[in-house]
Amino acid sequence: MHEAAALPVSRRAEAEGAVRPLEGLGLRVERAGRVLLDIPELRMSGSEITALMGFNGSGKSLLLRVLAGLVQPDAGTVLWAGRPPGRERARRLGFVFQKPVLLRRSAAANIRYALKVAGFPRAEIAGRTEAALASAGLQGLAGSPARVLSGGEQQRLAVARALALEPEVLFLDEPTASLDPGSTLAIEALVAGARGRGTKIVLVTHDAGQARRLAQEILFLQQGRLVERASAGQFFTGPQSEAARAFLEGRIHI
Amino acid sequence: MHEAAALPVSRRAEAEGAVRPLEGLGLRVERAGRVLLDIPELRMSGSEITALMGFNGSGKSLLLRVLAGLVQPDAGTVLWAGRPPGRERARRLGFVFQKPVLLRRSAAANIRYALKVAGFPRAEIAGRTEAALASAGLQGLAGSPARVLSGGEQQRLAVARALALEPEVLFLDEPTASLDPGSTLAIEALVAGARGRGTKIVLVTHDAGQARRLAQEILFLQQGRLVERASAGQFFTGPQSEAARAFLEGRIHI
Amino acid sequence: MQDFGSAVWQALGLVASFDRDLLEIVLLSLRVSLTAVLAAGLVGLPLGAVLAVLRFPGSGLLVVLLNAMMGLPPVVVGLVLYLLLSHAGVLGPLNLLYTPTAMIVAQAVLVTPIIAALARQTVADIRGEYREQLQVLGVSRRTEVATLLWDARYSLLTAMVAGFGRAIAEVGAVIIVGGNINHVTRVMTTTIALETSKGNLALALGLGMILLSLTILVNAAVQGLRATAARTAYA
Amino acid sequence: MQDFGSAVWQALGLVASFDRDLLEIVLLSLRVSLTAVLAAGLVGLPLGAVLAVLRFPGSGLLVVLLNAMMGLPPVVVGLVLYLLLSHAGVLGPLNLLYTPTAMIVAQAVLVTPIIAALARQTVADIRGEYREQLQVLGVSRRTEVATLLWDARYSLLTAMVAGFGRAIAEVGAVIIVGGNINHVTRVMTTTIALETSKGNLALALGLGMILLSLTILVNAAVQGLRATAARTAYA
Amino acid sequence: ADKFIVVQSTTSTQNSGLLDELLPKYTAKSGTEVRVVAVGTGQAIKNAANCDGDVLLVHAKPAEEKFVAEGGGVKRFDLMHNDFVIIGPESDPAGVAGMTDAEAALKKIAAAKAPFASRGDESGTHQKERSLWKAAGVDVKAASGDWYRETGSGMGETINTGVGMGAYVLTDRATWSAHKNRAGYKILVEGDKDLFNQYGVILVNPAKCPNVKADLGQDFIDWLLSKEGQDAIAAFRINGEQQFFPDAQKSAS
Ligand SMILES: Nc1ncnc2c1ncn2[C@@H]1O[C@H](COP(=O)(O)OP(=O)(O)OP(=O)(O)O)[C@@H](O)[C@H]1O
Ligand SMILES: Nc1ncnc2c1ncn2[C@@H]1O[C@H](COP(=O)(O)OP(=O)(O)OP(=O)(O)O)[C@@H](O)[C@H]1O
Ligand SMILES: [Mg+2]
Ligand SMILES: [Mg+2]
Ligand SMILES: O=S(=O)([O-])[O-]
Repeated sequence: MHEAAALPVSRRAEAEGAVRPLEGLGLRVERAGRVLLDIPELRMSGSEITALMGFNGSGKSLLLRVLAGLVQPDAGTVLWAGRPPGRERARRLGFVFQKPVLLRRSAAANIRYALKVAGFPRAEIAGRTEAALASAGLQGLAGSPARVLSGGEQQRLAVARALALEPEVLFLDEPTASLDPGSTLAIEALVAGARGRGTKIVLVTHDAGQARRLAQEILFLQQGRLVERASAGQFFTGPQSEAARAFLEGRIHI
Repeated sequence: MHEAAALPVSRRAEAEGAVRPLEGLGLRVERAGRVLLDIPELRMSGSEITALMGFNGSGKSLLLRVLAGLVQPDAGTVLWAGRPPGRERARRLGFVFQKPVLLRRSAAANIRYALKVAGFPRAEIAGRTEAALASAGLQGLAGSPARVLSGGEQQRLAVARALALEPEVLFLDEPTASLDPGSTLAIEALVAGARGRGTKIVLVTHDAGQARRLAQEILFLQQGRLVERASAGQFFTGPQSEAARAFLEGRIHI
Repeated sequence: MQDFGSAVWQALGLVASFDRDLLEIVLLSLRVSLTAVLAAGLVGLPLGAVLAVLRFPGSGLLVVLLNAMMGLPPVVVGLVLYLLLSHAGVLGPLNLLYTPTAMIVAQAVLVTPIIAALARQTVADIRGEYREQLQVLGVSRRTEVATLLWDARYSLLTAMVAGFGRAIAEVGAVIIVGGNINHVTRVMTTTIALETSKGNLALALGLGMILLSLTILVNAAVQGLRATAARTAYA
Repeated sequence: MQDFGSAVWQALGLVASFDRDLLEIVLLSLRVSLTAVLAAGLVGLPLGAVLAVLRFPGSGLLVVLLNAMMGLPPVVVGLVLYLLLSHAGVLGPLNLLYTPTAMIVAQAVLVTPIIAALARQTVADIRGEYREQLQVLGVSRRTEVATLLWDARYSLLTAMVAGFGRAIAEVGAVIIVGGNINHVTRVMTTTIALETSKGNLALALGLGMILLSLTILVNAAVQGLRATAARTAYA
Repeated sequence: ADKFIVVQSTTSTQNSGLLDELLPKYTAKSGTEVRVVAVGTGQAIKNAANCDGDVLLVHAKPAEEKFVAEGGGVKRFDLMHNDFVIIGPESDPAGVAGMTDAEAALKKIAAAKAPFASRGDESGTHQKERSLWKAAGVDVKAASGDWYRETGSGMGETINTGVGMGAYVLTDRATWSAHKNRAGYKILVEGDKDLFNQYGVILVNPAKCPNVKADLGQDFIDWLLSKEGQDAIAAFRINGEQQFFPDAQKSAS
């Protein structure tokens, strides 16, 4: 198993842009009497792209929400660089939901809004918006209402919006599920670029190829439990758990 | 190019379950001054699975809506078995949207509702609902509110609901985009089974593997225009248009 | 200013003394307004939903009219009903003038457009999400209306509650068709108007407080219902 | 029954004769009610949105109270304001009693809870969709409220229109704090009440028709604005 | 005019049209605008007691005298009188038409259990009606909700209601004369000296209410009591019939 370097977490380290691990301790979420998440210990490297994989309903999206502080777990704590992610952390957070949520504004206005809220200097906003749209191939649709864009265009817009914020931590929930093959590769390149600039990325994907191309670390969930944690190389060549093997072989689980 | 057998369309032929072609003549849709769809002639075989492919925003979802009668084109006519699809056709139609729409009810109630509306005999509804849920691996979630299901579970529920209606024509808009590999194969098997029972299926997908596994006929759209129509074998081995080649090679389009 | 303090005392005193006349008035208020709101909901909710669902020539105009009818002046509604129900009117033979039934009708007329207009907006909002799905299921207009109403039920409660507020607080229409007749058609608001005209401002205020407390109780009951109602399968 | 026909004639006659007094009354009605609704919207929309956004101990109770306040009886509001604004009251020195300003305040008090309660529901509905996205963007509560109000603006118009209907049709509160003084605080509804008490039922009805036509015009203008408003980027 | 006073008044003076006739004359002469707030008797006195008016003009003598005695007003002047009448439907189920004895007429109405609409609002009119019932020895309280119907509203509204239910109504003559919703109703009983209806006018006490425009208010009262004002009152006609009879010479009480 791959182990992220244990870090003495300090403001200094943070300020220097050192790697920031993402941790979860004793995470537990129950709803309607069903245990949806039960992860005694979770540790992600701070510098790599971590892919979260697992069957539908295994709790990937829920875990992302818990890690991002959107869902308060019934038990357990989440630590970003050793500290619980407070409200002020939102400015350092990027999140692309499985179902992108776009405001009732134009594509460009959606990005402008996010930049403004994040406190980017007024003078930079127009330029950054334009660049973000172009990076996602949406130049031509800048003025279109975001909510009439095609499914794939919406997803690209959501990714572009999250990346435009240059977050420290970026959660991507199946960000290319609706993209055509070329767009998928283009978005992957953007994601890899963000990692290069020091963003910690957690990616949910069902696309083994994508995980292999992008991730260094794989977490495999089954029924809300973390059943495997491995480096990408190890995971795709020799998965340890029967569930992960079944998953990768596309064995019929339902 | 593959040509669907030209059919003398008649009520008799319909009653006998003969193949029913899907046609579009002079279809044109404009919005906000942009031409979104411009297809002088469209003809799909009545017995095969037709895959619609194309870059994001090329008009696939829009074309499905036009064919299903959900969007009235600015010009042109749609013919199902030679006749425009009227309101009464709804009972013969299945449609899975790119973003599934589930009612604020339990998973089971969503299927029951559809069956009731379609006029299935009361006595059969419980049994059919159970079978549909099981086919999509959702037995355990029958009573869960549909809208708290995971993204993949929701998509499976939407597919199960459409298939439960045993429609004559079934439109599937990226029905496995959020599914894990095993579920994807399972759903593909269900779709293939429906075709075996005589359902005409039009499938939008970005997954070339899926198109190859399921479809006999491929339509390739680019910027609202039909640029290629071919049998699956022909399309994947030697696409005629430059756009389709770029698409299949995953060339960066954005 | 001592009127405020005095009002509180009078209200408490009235409630404590459990005045028979007051009880009669309170019960009639509740009976009239709750019945009127139920009737208005029975008409207004489907009407609003139908207007949200159907597009036909003139439907835009109808929506404008409906929205405008939220501003029906109670006195005018009262007058029209008075003219219809009076002995000289076409409905005179029904002998409904100066009965609680006439008051119920008046309030229902006032409240129906409110519930319908608010329901139209609420249903239109949820319909944005449901429309195409219901269409592909081949749902009839009638079923579509029923489905949208059912699935928006928790939001629609606010429309009903707004209608109830309008009804229970209303005085102009009920005083004309009810006549504010002691022991027959006297309700809280007409009593308050009467005490005001007598210059019994503190008593009027005290009655107002009682009325408001009643309204709060009704709302709390509705809210409680909403919260405890099996929200299973609703998300 | 001839009163209806007679009412139509009187209404037409009044409009045709372009009565100066009538014009004055109509303009005051519009001025008072439009101002009151704008003021109520300024307070009620953010208030409703804040209640939709914030959860705190007692927020459920506050929602119940707000919903109940849609049933504030106009006479009671009028009385309370009267006692405050009266020369014997704490605000007496402002000399606002029997002025249009007092009427505006009275209507605003009545209408604010209506707009707030309806806005709360509308904003809560759209927030179900936006909440998590705004949270990950690190939006402050204040910005969240502003964003939700802005993005729900077309639906919120219905709340504003409901408030306007309530205000323009209202008589109980304005007659107490305005006094229905000829040429000073006489509005359409108080005129209708006055004519009714004089037994001029046809004239009262005719005035009611004119009032309703006005309300329809205002609603049509709002609807027109909504339709022609650049709906770009809104879908 | 920027000079104005507020008069708290009951509805009969306004609804009958009397004030519409008087006030422009006074304003033309004095340059003072007179703003009338017409409400129920009790409310008018209460408003005046709260200093929300400069002049009080009502018709409930005992209440007016109490108001002055408590320091709310400076002085009460008789201004004018008219009379009360009993109106009823043409069918006249109790057969009181033409009677001049109010007490007897009420007795007949009670005996016939014919519907009677009472204002039931403690107004001057209502107080007069109650004293008549008392004199007639009828316990109307027991009949309330049955044939005796307390409408709890103003004079005009009570007439509307009475007309709507075919009930007898006691009203001041002026309000009835100006009332348009008559539906075949007629004055059935009139002329009893018990049906006398005295109006008074009072300046609100500036010693208690510093905001009161005592000079302007007193000037208005003086004018009403002057020959000019009294003549104007006498000149007011509805359908050619005099409605109010000036009687200021009896002076203050
Ligand atoms: N109402 C509208 N107004 C303006 N543009 C629209 C409207 N509806 C759709 N479009 C545009 O039409 C184009 C085609 O949309 P469509 O959803 O059909 O694409 P698609 O081929 O399904 O794409 P994807 O693969 O992303 O799902 C998109 O560029 C979209 O922005
Ligand atoms: N509020 C809730 N109440 C009950 N069950 C819930 C609730 N929220 C989520 N669930 C359940 O929790 C499970 C995990 O959901 P989650 O969305 O995390 O799955 P996922 O791994 O992201 O799946 P997918 O691959 O389909 O996106 C699902 O089975 C879902 O039905
Ligand atoms: Mg998920
Ligand atoms: Mg699409
Ligand atoms: O003065 S009255 O209000 O009794 O007409």
